[in-house]
Formats: sequence, C-alpha cells, structure tokens
Amino acid sequence: MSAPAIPVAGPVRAGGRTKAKVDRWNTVVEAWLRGHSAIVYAFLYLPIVIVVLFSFNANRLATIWTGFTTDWYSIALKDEVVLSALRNSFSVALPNAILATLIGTAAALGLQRVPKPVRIVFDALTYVSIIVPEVVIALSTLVLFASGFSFINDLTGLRLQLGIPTIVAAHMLFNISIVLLLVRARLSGMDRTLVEASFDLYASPWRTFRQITFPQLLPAIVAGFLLAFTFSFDDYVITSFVSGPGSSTLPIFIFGQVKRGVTPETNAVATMMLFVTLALLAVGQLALARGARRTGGVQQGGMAGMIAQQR
Amino acid sequence: MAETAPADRAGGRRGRSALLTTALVFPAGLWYVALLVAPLLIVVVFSFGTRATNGGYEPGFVLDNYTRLLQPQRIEPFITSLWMAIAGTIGCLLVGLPLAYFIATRARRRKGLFILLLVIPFWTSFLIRTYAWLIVLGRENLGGLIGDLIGDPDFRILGTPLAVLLGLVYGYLPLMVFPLYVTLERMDRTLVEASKDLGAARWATFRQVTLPIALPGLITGSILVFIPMMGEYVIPSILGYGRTFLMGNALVDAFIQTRNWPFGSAMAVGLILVMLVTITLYVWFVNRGRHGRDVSVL
Amino acid sequence: MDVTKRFGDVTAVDAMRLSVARGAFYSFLGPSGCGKTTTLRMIAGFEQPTAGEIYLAGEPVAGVPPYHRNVNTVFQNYALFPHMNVAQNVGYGLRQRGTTKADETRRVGEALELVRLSGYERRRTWELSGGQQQRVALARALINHPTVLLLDEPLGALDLKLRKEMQLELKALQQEVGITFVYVTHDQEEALTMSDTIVVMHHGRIQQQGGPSDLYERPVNRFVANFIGVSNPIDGKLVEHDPATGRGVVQTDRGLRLTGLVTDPDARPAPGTGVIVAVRPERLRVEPAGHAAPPADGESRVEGRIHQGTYLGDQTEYRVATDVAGEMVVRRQNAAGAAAIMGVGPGDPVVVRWEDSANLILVA
Amino acid sequence: MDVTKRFGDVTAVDAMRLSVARGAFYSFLGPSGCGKTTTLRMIAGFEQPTAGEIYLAGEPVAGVPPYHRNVNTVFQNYALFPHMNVAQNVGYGLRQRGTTKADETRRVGEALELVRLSGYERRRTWELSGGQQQRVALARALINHPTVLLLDEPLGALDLKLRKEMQLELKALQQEVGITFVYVTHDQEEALTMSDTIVVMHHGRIQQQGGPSDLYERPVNRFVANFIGVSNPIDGKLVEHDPATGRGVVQTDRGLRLTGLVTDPDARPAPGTGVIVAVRPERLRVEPAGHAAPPADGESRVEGRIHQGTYLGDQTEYRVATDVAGEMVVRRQNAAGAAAIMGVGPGDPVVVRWEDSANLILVA
Amino acid sequence: SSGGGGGTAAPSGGSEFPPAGDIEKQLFMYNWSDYVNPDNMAAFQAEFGVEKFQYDTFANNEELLAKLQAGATGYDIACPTAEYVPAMVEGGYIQKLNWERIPNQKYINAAFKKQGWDPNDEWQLPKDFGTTGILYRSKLVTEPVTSWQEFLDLAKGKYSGKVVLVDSMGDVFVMPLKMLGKSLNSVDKADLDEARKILLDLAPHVLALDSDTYQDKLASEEAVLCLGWTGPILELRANPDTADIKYVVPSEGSLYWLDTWVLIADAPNPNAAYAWLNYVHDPEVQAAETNFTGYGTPNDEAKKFIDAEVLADPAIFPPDDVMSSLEGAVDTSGNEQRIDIWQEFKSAIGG
Ligand SMILES: Nc1ncnc2c1ncn2[C@@H]1O[C@H](COP(=O)(O)OP(=O)(O)OP(=O)(O)O)[C@@H](O)[C@H]1O
Ligand SMILES: Nc1ncnc2c1ncn2[C@@H]1O[C@H](COP(=O)(O)OP(=O)(O)OP(=O)(O)O)[C@@H](O)[C@H]1O
Ligand SMILES: [Mg+2]
Ligand SMILES: [Mg+2]
Repeated sequence: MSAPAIPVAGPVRAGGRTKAKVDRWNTVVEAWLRGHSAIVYAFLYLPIVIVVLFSFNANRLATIWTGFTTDWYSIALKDEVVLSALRNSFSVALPNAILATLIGTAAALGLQRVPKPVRIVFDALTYVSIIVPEVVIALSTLVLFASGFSFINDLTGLRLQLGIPTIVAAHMLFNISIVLLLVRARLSGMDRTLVEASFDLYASPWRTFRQITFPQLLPAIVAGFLLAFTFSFDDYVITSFVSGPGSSTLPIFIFGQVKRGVTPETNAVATMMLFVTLALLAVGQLALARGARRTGGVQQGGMAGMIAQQR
Repeated sequence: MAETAPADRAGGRRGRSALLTTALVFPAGLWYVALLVAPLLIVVVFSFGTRATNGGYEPGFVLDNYTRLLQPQRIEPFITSLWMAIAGTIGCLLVGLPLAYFIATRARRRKGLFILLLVIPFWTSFLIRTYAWLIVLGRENLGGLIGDLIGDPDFRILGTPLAVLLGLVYGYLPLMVFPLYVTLERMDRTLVEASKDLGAARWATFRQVTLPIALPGLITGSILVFIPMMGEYVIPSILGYGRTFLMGNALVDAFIQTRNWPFGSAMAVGLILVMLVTITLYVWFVNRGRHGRDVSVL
Repeated sequence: MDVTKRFGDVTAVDAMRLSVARGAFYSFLGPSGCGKTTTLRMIAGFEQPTAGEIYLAGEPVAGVPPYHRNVNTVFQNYALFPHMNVAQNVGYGLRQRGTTKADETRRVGEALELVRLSGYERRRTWELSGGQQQRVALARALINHPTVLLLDEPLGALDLKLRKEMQLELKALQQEVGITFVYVTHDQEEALTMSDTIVVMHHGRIQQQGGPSDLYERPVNRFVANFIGVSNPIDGKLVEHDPATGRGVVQTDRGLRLTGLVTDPDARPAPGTGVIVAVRPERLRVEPAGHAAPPADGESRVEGRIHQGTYLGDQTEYRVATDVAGEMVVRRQNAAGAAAIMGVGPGDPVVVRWEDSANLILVA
Repeated sequence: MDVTKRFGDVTAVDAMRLSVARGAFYSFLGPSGCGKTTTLRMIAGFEQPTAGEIYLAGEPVAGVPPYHRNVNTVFQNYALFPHMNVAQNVGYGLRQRGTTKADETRRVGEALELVRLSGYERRRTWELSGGQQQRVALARALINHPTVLLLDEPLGALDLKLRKEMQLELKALQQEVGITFVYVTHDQEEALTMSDTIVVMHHGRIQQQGGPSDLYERPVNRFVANFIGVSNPIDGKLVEHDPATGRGVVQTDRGLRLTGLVTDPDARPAPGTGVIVAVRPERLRVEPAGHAAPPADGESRVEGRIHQGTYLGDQTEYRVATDVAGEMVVRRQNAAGAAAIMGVGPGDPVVVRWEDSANLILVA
Repeated sequence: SSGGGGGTAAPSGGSEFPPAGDIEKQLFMYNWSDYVNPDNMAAFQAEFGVEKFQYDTFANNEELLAKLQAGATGYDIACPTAEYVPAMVEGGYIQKLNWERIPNQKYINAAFKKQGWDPNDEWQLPKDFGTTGILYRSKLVTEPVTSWQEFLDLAKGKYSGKVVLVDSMGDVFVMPLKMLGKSLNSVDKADLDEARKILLDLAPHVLALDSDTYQDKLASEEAVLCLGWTGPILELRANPDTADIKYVVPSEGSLYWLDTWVLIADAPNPNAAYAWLNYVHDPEVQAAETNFTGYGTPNDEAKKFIDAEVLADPAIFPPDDVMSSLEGAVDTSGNEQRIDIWQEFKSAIGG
C-alpha cells in the first residue's frame, strides 16, 4: 500500500538504500548457520566413521590401513570374553535404566509435596552427586562396599561380593539424579489445570496420575531412561572399581584391549554396539511415533523430540 | 454426591498423602545417603589419615594432606584444569550456541531429527571415539595436512593442549546444546520481532534480546560441561599424550598409581569445595538484577 | 454460613453468604481480582475455605475432594487433555465412574450432539477452533449431569461475533438440560444477556444480587451502578427522604434539585448525607438549545454543549459538557438512520432532559 | 499495486490494494483468519509479499528489514522484554538509534507521561496489570514517532470495562500525536467507536472500506452487513432498479414487496436477480397486534409473534417469529426504563413496522 | 618331594599329579588382558572339567591392588608384577603356596627364585618376565643406541620431540638412576635429587607419556625413540612397515620385571587354582604361553618347545651377560620424594 501524503521519513529512505545489502544479510547469516552446523555434525561423526572404517582394517595396528577384511567381526563374535562383556554390559545397563527411571521419577513427584527444607537438601545432594569426580566416588564406593560386605560376611557368614549388583547400585546414584532433574523440569512446565480438570471429572489422584500426569511426563521419563542406559553402558571408571569376578563390562574389556593398542577387533565390537543401539533407538522411535499418533503426537519427533524437550 | 463425615475423611487423606510422599521420596533418599553421603564421609575421613606403607589408608588425624595441596606442583595441575575447563566451556559455547540456535529455528519436525543426530554419536564407547581422534588428528591425516598447509613439517595437534581442548569440546558438546536449545526453543519469537520492529538489527537483537533470554540455558549448559571437565583425565592422557596434566589425572595418580588415598581424598575434598563455591558465585553473579527470575542451575 | 478465603494476607473472598436455587443460571460479575475464580474453586473443591462451610444439595462438603463432588467445571482455558481426542475427552468423566464402553460411546454421542459437534469424535483437540474447543469442554462437563456446573469466563478467549453466538447457545442449553449454572464473567453485557440472577462482587464481597433489570435499574451503590452500564453520576446532598415510598430529593453541589428513588430499600440515610444521583444514558434526551421542548414538571433538564458525538452503528453516543452536571453521556438509538443524527455536532449548545423516574439516588 | 501473500497453498492476503492517508485512524476488521495480521506483518516487514509491492511514504519497501522501516507495531501479546524494566523497554527503540542517555531518560519520561504511567519506570513488566502492560507497549512504539503505528488486537486481552476505557484513550492519543494508526480487530463495536476508516476483510480480500456510518448504513454485501451489526436478511428477487437513484424494488420469496436502496453503487443487477433485503434491528418497531398504527405508505410491515424478549439494560431485544420474513431481531432502547417494556411478552401477536428507507438491498 | 615323571610331560601331563581334593567346576582369574593363551585355557577346562573359567582383566597392578586393598574378594588367582607381592603379603590378600601341589615348579630357573620380593619363595609362582629398555626405529635412528646416556643425548638432541616414555614411575626412574650407577630402587635423597635434574632436563623433549599405545606412535613414526617394554616387539616386527624396530637393554643395566601367579587369600576354588598353576607350567603348555604372549618364560624346560625365532630373540630372552646386568624392582611408589619428582616431571612435560 502507499501513502504519498506522508513526507519521506529518514529511516525509510535509508531502508530503500540498504535494501539490496539487507537481502544478502539474511541469506548470509542463514548460510553461516547452516555451514556451521554442517561442520559441527561432521565433527561429531568423523570419529564414528573412522571407527567403522577401521573395523574392516586388515592390519592389527589400528592406526595403519593395509586392507579390507571382515574377519574381525567373526573373531569378535567368537571371542567368549567379548560376548560375556557384552552380556554384562546389558545386564548392568538395563536394570539400571529401569530402576533409576522408577526411583528418579517417584522422587521427582514426591519432591513437589515435601516441605521446602527437605527439597533444598535433596537439590543440594543431586547437585553434589554430579559434581563429585568419578574417580573419587568410585573409590570411596568401592571401600564402602568392600568393608560393608566383609563386615556383614563375618557377621552372617554370607558370601556377599562385588558383582553386577554393586555396579548397578553405584551407577544408579548418578542416573537417579539425571532422571530426577529431567522429570522435575518437565513437571514444572506442566499445565496444572489439566490435573484439576481430571479431579473435577471424578478421577482419583492415582487415576489422574495414570491418565494425565504420566502421559505428560513420558517424554522426560523416556529421555531419562535413555541417558541412564547410555551412561551405565559406557561407564568405565566406576565400573572398573566396583566390578567383581565375572562382571567385567564392555568398556572394561575395551580398556584392557587398548593396553595393546586399539585393534580392529575393538573397533568391530564398537561398531556392532553402535548398530545395536541404533536398532534399539529405531524401535523406540517407531513405538513412540505410533504412541504419538495414538496420543495425538504430543511429542513431535518421537524419542528425539522427547530428549529435545528436556532440560 | 459427597459422602458424610468429611472432616475425618480429610484427616485420613492427609495422613495417607504424607505416607505416599515419603514412599515416593524414600528410595532416592536412601540411595543418596547410602551411596553419596556415606562415600563422601569416607573421603573426608580418609583425607585426614595417612598412607599405609603399601598404599591405601592408615587411620590417623593429620593435616599434611591438606598442607601438601598448597605445594606449587600441586597447585599447577589445578590451575591448568581451571584454564582448560574454562576454555572448554567457552569452546562448547562458541560451537554449541549457533548450533542450538540453528536447531531451534528449524521446522517443527526437523528439530527432532537434528537433536537425534546430536545424540547418536554418544551411543558408541567414549573411549573408542576418543581413540578414533588419534587417527583423525594423526600426522598421516589432519595433523599432517594442516602441517603441510602452514608449511611446518613437525606441526602437531596431538599432544598439545589444543587436542585436549578439542577432545573436551567434542565430549561434552551435547550437554551444552540441550539446555541452550530448550531455552531458545521456548523463547517467544515475537520478542525478536518486537526488537527488530524497534530498529534493532540482527546482531543487536541477538545481543540485547535473544542472549539475555537464553541465559538460564546458557548457565545450566556451562555448569554441566564445566564440572566434568574439571575431573576429566582420559582425554588429556590419550589426546594430550599425558602432556596436559589436569586435576583428574592428579586424582587418578594419587588414588591409583601411588595409592596415596588420604592425599587423593584431600585433593578431592578441596576440588569439590572449590567447585561448589565457584558455581554458587557464578550463578549468583549471573542472576544479579534478575529480580525474582532466578535461574535454576540444573 | 459466611465463607471466607485468605491467601496469606490477601482476602480473596470475604464473609460470603449465598445460596443457589436449583436449575437457575447464576452469574458472578466483577472486575478482575475480585474473587470470582476463588469462589468457584471453593465450590469445586480445589480450595478449602479459610472460614465458613459450603453446602452442596444440603450437605456440608468441607474436605470432600473435587473427585467426590458432583460438581463440574468448565475452565477458562478449557483444559482439554492434549493426549486424548474429542471423544476420549468427553468420555473421561464417565470412564472414571466405570461406565460400560458401549454406554460411554452412546452418551458421548449424545453429549456431542447437544453441543452440535457430532462427527468430531476422532478430532484432535488442537485441530478445533476456540469455539469448538469451548463446546468440547462444555460437553465433557455436562455429560456427568452435575448438580451444579461451574463456568469460569468460558467465552473469554473467543472473538466478539462468536462470543455472542455462544452466549445464546449456552443460555438455550442451560434451559434445555435444566442444570444449575454458576457462570463467572467480567463482561456485564454477557451477564445481563444470560443470567437469571447476577451476583456482583467487589473486593471479595457481594455488592448486590438480583435479576438483570433489578441490577440495572436499581443498583444499590456506586460500584454496581458504575460497573453495570454507564451512570452519569451527579454529587449532591439528600434533603428529603420518604422511607415508605423510597422517594427522595437531592440538592446537588452545583445547585440542581433532583427528585428520584433511593435505590437501596434498607438505607435510612439521615437528611444531608452526601449521595450520588445516577442517570442512565438511554434515559436522557438531547435537543438543540434552540427548539427544545419547554420545561415540563416531573422532569429534570440541564444545558450544555456537545463535546463529542460517536457513531456506534445502532446507536449514537453524545458527550455533553454541562456546567451543573459535568460531562454527561447520552445514548440515542439511530431509529431513523444516520441521516437523522446529524442534527447536532460538536460545540452546539444543547439541552439534556430526563424524567425524574430516571434519577437513581445512591447512598453508598 | 496489488499485494498478495500465500503460505504454501493458503492465500492469506489476496490482491489487496489500499492506500492509507496520513494521520488517520484505520481499522482492519474481519473474522479470525481473514488475513489481518498477515497484512500488518507485511507492512511491518516481518513477511515479504508473494506478489505486489508495498510503498511507505512513496518508497517501495520490498526487502527492507523491519529495523529499517519507520513503522512500529504494538503486538497482541505486547511482547514486552521480560529482562528489562518499564523504562528500559520504552527506551529500547531510542537506544538502537544511539540517543544520548539523558535524552533517552527525558523522552521515556514524556512517553510514560503520555500513557499515564509516570512513576512506573523501575517496575518489572510482569508486575503490571494487562492494561498497564498494554500502555507500556504503546509508549515503547510511540516514542519512536513512527510514520505508521500498527496495532494488532491490542485490547484483545483486556476485560470489557478496561477495554472500553482503553478504546477512548487510544482514540484520544491518536488525535493528540497525529500519527497514522493501523488497527487490527475483530470486534466491530471497537472498530466503529475508534476508526476514521474501517477496512472489512474476508478470506484475504477487502470487502468494503469507508467510515463507520457508510459501512453500517450502506454495506455493499451480505458479509459486511452481517459482520457489522445484525441484519435481518430477507431473500427475494429484484424486480425494479433505477441505477441513477439506486432505488430498487424487491419481491421477496414469501410474497412481500419491499422498496429500498441498492447499497452497492457499482452494481447493475439484471431484474430478477436473487438479492437480500437487510434491515437493522433498531430501525424496526414492534407494536401489539391489537393497537398497532394503521398501515402507512413509505413503510413496510409484517405480523408475527414475540418469540423471546431479552433485557440488555439500556436496550431490550425482541425476537419476533414472522411467517413472511422468518425470525426478526428488534432492538428497542429502554428510553422509559424497564417498566415500559413489559407491554409485550413471549407469545403475544405483534406487528413489526419499518420505513422503506431502512431496506438495504444487497446484490452480492 | 617332587618325584616322578621328569620332562617327559605330555600335554596332558598335568594330570599325572592330580592335586589333592576334587577340582571345583569353576575358576576366577584376575589378570592383564590377553595374557593367557586361549587354547591353553580351553584345553585346561576340557582336561580338568572346569566348566566356568572366568577371565577378568585389570589395567594395571595398582588397580588390582586397590581392589584387594579395598577388600574385594571372589578371585582365585591374580597375576601381579613381583614387586607388588610384598604389599599383598602384608595386606594378607594372598596365601602361601603349597609347592607339593605344583610339581611343575621344578622347571623354574633358580635365578627367578628367592628374590627380594619373596626371599623364602613362599608366595608366588613366576609367570613370565620382561625388561625395560629402549625401543627405536632403526631405519630412522641411524646412530648407535646402546646406553641410557646415548638415549638421553639423542632424546635431547636430534630426536627431541620424538620420544615416548611409558607412563610408569618405576620404569622411568630406571634411566637416570642407572646412568648415575645407582640402584634403580634407590630412595636415597641425594640420588633422587640427581635423578630429578636429569628428568626435568629431559622433560621438554618428550612427546608423550603413554603406556598404552606407544607402539602405535612408533609405528606411525611420530615417535622414534621409546623407553618402554618388550611387549609390542613381535607385533611391530610382524608388520613389514615397522620391521625395523629394535630393542636394546642399555649397557648401564636396567630393570627386569617378573609377573607372578598368586593365590588369593580366600580363593573360592583353591583346587582348580592349584590345578591351573601346575598345568600352566607344564613345559609344552608354558611354551604355548610364551609363543602367545611374547614374554620370556622362567621355565627352562619349556624352551624346548618354543618357536625358534622367539627363542632366538634377544629382546625376549636376553643373553646371559645382559641378564646379569638386570635388577629386579621394588615397590617404591610410597616414596614421597619420588612422587613429588614424578608430579613435577609430568607437569614439566606439558612444557
Ligand atoms: N493462589 C493464590 N495465592 C495468592 N493470592 C491469590 C491466589 N489466587 C488468587 N489470589 C488473589 O485473590 C484475589 C482474587 O483472585 P481471583 O482469581 O478469584 O480473582 P478473579 O475474580 O477470578 O479475577 P479474574 O477476573 O482476573 O479471573 C486476587 O487478588 C488474587 O491476587
Ligand atoms: N506462517 C503461516 N504459515 C501458514 N499459514 C499461515 C501463516 N500465518 C498465517 N497463516 C494463514 O493465513 C491466514 C490469515 O492469517 P492471519 O493471522 O492474517 O489471520 P488474522 O486475520 O490475523 O486472524 P486472527 O484474527 O485470528 O488474528 C490464516 O488462514 C492462517 O491460517
Ligand atoms: Mg478468574
Ligand atoms: Mg491476527
């Protein structure tokens, strides 16, 4: 539209002049953003590509490429140590994720209703549990377990010892904190009136939780579950300390391997791991996508969306 | 219709809800007490003990462990870590902020995808990925390449603080991007429009509106990456060739190589305290003048 | 009993006593922050009264949780469950009481029928327009046949055209189902259009309650007179008052002598009390000073100049600056179309006349 | 030039041609989704037209970013910066142009003065009521002396009482500063009250533009007639039409013969075209069938029964069911108070009369 | 006491001396990774009916010790380096060996017995040994490298910045102390002060402190000189590109380390453990071990069955004169002065 009546105002003329320049600016900035992000993603994936690549390296010295082979996969798959390490990793990570998610979520819900001082203490602890360097917590936890066990064993003649349960227990500390944080963040962002509406429609607190609160929290819970799983699946320090006979996990195996230099076998194992987890992710994604469709796509982008919505 | 005798029903409900609350919070509380408070107490106790002849802990009450902390060669790693952690945090910010902004400004569906792409790499063993960098940055690859470009035959990335920095940024980037992304994503777009409408160009708008509003996420992110960086030791020993000697390495040396647990504990206690203080100060500093709008740290 | 609710030192609802007749349409009318929502929330059971006791159908309901009260609410923001479709939302209440699937489907169908949304069962809540969402919320509440239905500014979010339509719909619906509606609004036109009884609140206290015309024609105090419609307030002193008939005479500060009705039947003001005389704009007549009708008795008249004339479509609003009564707002219906009203324009001297019966004497 | 904006396959604004005179108060009026905001955003520079060119003060502004346009916007949700206090918000625009601190403080003071918020400088935005926030947003825009000020439903969030006050304030302010206001609303009363020129939009197209009375008394088509006020539409066929005077005669489907004005001056309908006759409710008179005035010529009349009478305070609305003209809405001002209107009640037979001059013949 | 069948031990020979008590169905070993020949493990399981042979790995002695010190239990056999044995004895983490049940120990060369770490030969059964020395790429380092002195000069001179040291305090101190002609276990203040000078002198020229992947650095020619262990030699040789790798034990003498089998104090499966300890030192079995690990065996009888080139490799089986110049290590990790120097050295490397 035009308003010839109005005398040309300065800035507008300036606008007229800068018009071309401005157009470029928008595109330039956008281009820069795209470029930057592209590079960052490359940066993130480069090592992965290398790992996958070198898992096909004929040379046992990972650093030098001599030729293509798939032997390492068959070797890895035959290697009993690898397999048991794999089994252990799962039997550590899975219960861990489940328990941590349960306990963390419960706590997050409970913390809404506790008196302020209690909440403050809890926050502080959550906070510290993330600050403490892993080595420290690892060693002190080991000491705690060991002395505790020997005490109990002497007392009761049981033969409690380090093993998968101790690893799970130790990992859960950190994982509970993570889940707690995620779920609380979500809770605080939740629309309170939905709960009231549900009460108003005769739903008891429990039913309200099941039908309203829980679905709303699901994103946070799933994200927490995934993070917990990843953490305890990939943790070396704590695990190496509190592991017992027959409970070495994949990272421990890999660390031992590394003593002899990263071999293509380790790469092969890592590659397989990657694809296993990717498969899990895909499955979860599908499940959520379906769930999303059913429950109305509240969570866009499925699992990713869920994680995306967090923190 | 409402049942009768509401009063005692109410009373009963109150009792039950209290019970429920405890039931909900108890397990987590138990965990914190058993596996955080107790171990930390052990650490504190240890920090006053002495090293047994063959390593480990010998009960006792001495302060040498703390006094030893103040020796120059003990302070040095702390300073180095401080610098590295700060540099790393800034690095994560420089890399992560534009990325978060990019993702946050994509179409609804794409966002999810980009976030997912961000997570996937972290499904492979951290160790393996770090070793992969050895190859990437190796002389026969990137390192050499850059070397040739700048015409310096024995130019190296590996074994330099730069490599460690890169490793740190690589390792902790998502912890920075997530919170940033979330705050940017939730931000009211019309604020940006309002700013432009009032004559602020892109950069001015970013500086005066977007950034201040993304501040909470920025703080959360910085802390989430800063803390673990202080305790990091695998990255420096692998990518840094053990030439960049950080707090984490010092701790590991004390606890494992020389098995001087009391001293290690003292170091840990010191570190934790310092971090708590720094973070509290940092948060307080950033929250200044944001009346009533406190930034939650985590 | 008198119900009171305090939040810290804020008294949201102050010693409120109110009983609601079955099947009637009640409105709580008042400015923002006057305690309407709080009252509603206490009835629904989301808040507990600080003092006093609430009875539903004769039962005291203190401590009875919302989910045991046979009361339903339509929330201002509708509060539809985002993860459920329309049918699931509407059926929610029934499911809680364990209705059979078949029965639920049937009744949901009926409820949607009632709010003219048949065929929307599978829709996602966010695929609905504001008006439609509002109807879903309504259906979700009505399907439970509550003894009382609470509505908190249910039309606040809709645009004017839609709001007017929904007002008629709601009213019709209420008459159809015969459920007691307690309706919160701060839009007096809305309240007037829909309500059997209007409860005007201010600062947590009931100012007046009654039918639309009672409130408009017999406001008991300044607040009510002002909040509902426009009152042209004239300050003065009561010089005469006959409690029997309620008639009173007021000597205004600027020398007018006005006869009218003391609206508050219980008021026994001493002669000389400062009062306000309010006159509704539609009761006023403006005539060009030149050919104004001669003074008649039983009517009041003041002289002034047109200050502003605003065309409102079906009406025209004149603001007349008078010496004795300040600025007076006059509304005339454009019964003869725009052409007719051009008679007077800004600055013209005019006479404003009105019958004494239009004088409302407000003591409080 | 004709400006068009498409989002994918949605055409938000369709071949729009409009020029805005300086210092005037323009309103865009239309139902939700008709393209008002989009138009505004194109003027402000947040959207680029898909086709066509926008001129500001005679300059084409395609590609000129918002921050180089001398246009300011008051956003519907105010969009106040949460991390700045009132003064900082208001001064924002000045700071961008590098005004000196002192100068800024002074002008911020003046601006707040203008919107009656002096003394609120240090307040936090979330400590303000809706109305106050709205004023801050206004001051923040006005302080830059834009050539055009765009307002997108600025009063949408306020409650009725406050909204009415703000309407007057805004209008006064606009006259005071003499800046061109382009005002978006979907509330026709608002538009009528404030505007010099109203632009009625529908489906991204301009339906009609003109002064309040033009639109109300000469709506060119059904949409406008319906959207602004109530029209009692009667279907019929045009039997006579004199393009010179615009007078036409309509034979309604139910056997009425109505004389009236073809509102669209450009329309040249062939005799026999289906048309609609619209009559504004305030132009109608209801009288008890018994003692109705005898039929006079130059007027139309139909018989019917009162279906519903709603008391609206200053007016009463009757819905009369007639055989020949369907349900007719009649509005009478309660010029004589409630007592007077009790004359007729639901079910009573009545006669509805109106002058032919009230007949609006709508061709489109 | 150890009577009977002499060297004519068949691969199944272990069973000629069925250990007392019946053998448990499982065995828990805590060991370095890839440090036992899987074929032997399989054979052992088959022969003694041990269904579960659990092989867990630790990354370094300290980790092992830390575990035991913290009271971790459940393992039968561990494999510490000799100098850590006293600590374990002291802590009571391991039990005395009953030689009656390990007849094959008779094959072990006396030179490895009754050493400082186990004067009365009660606690540990030698597994295999290696030396700390100098690795270098002969095709790049043409100069002669025969002594610590030469190593130091080259490191500070021509090959500055191409030098790797293993990240192990004990091994790194060998160089300065031997150069000074002191015991590599010296904790004498004066000696250590001297050593400190030399180390800090070397620090700026060091490329990396790395016990894990130094062979990669040598292979990629990023480093050409290395103070390290014999471990990776075989591997590097096997690869034509890196076949020029050389290993020397410096003339001033150096450290030899001995990894030993120990029996954990509360071993849940002692019989299986003894069965293994005896079985692993059956000459042919032991030979297979050597061929697999590439470390020298103290078991003389086994040499008969070891691959020729392995046996001939001076890096693995040093000639006697070299052997005589070697000194066993003592755990000195408790010495504050060493620790402080080590810290200082590490920080100094950062440059
Ligand atoms: N949870 C609360 N805590 C403290 N004060 C409250 C709370 N809820 C309401 N109030 C105060 O009580 C008073 C009444 O609030 P209420 O919401 O009932 O007003 P309202 O009539 O509903 O206003 P509106 O028309 O804006 O909804 C207000 O002054 C409000 O500030
Ligand atoms: N960014 C967009 N992408 C796609 N469609 C859009 C977009 N913005 C607006 N539209 C569509 O363009 C049409 C006009 O939108 P607009 O916001 O201008 O309507 P409006 O008149 O402002 O409505 P309201 O009164 O509700 O604000 C609508 O149909 C809307 O769905
Ligand atoms: Mg309210
Ligand atoms: Mg809009």
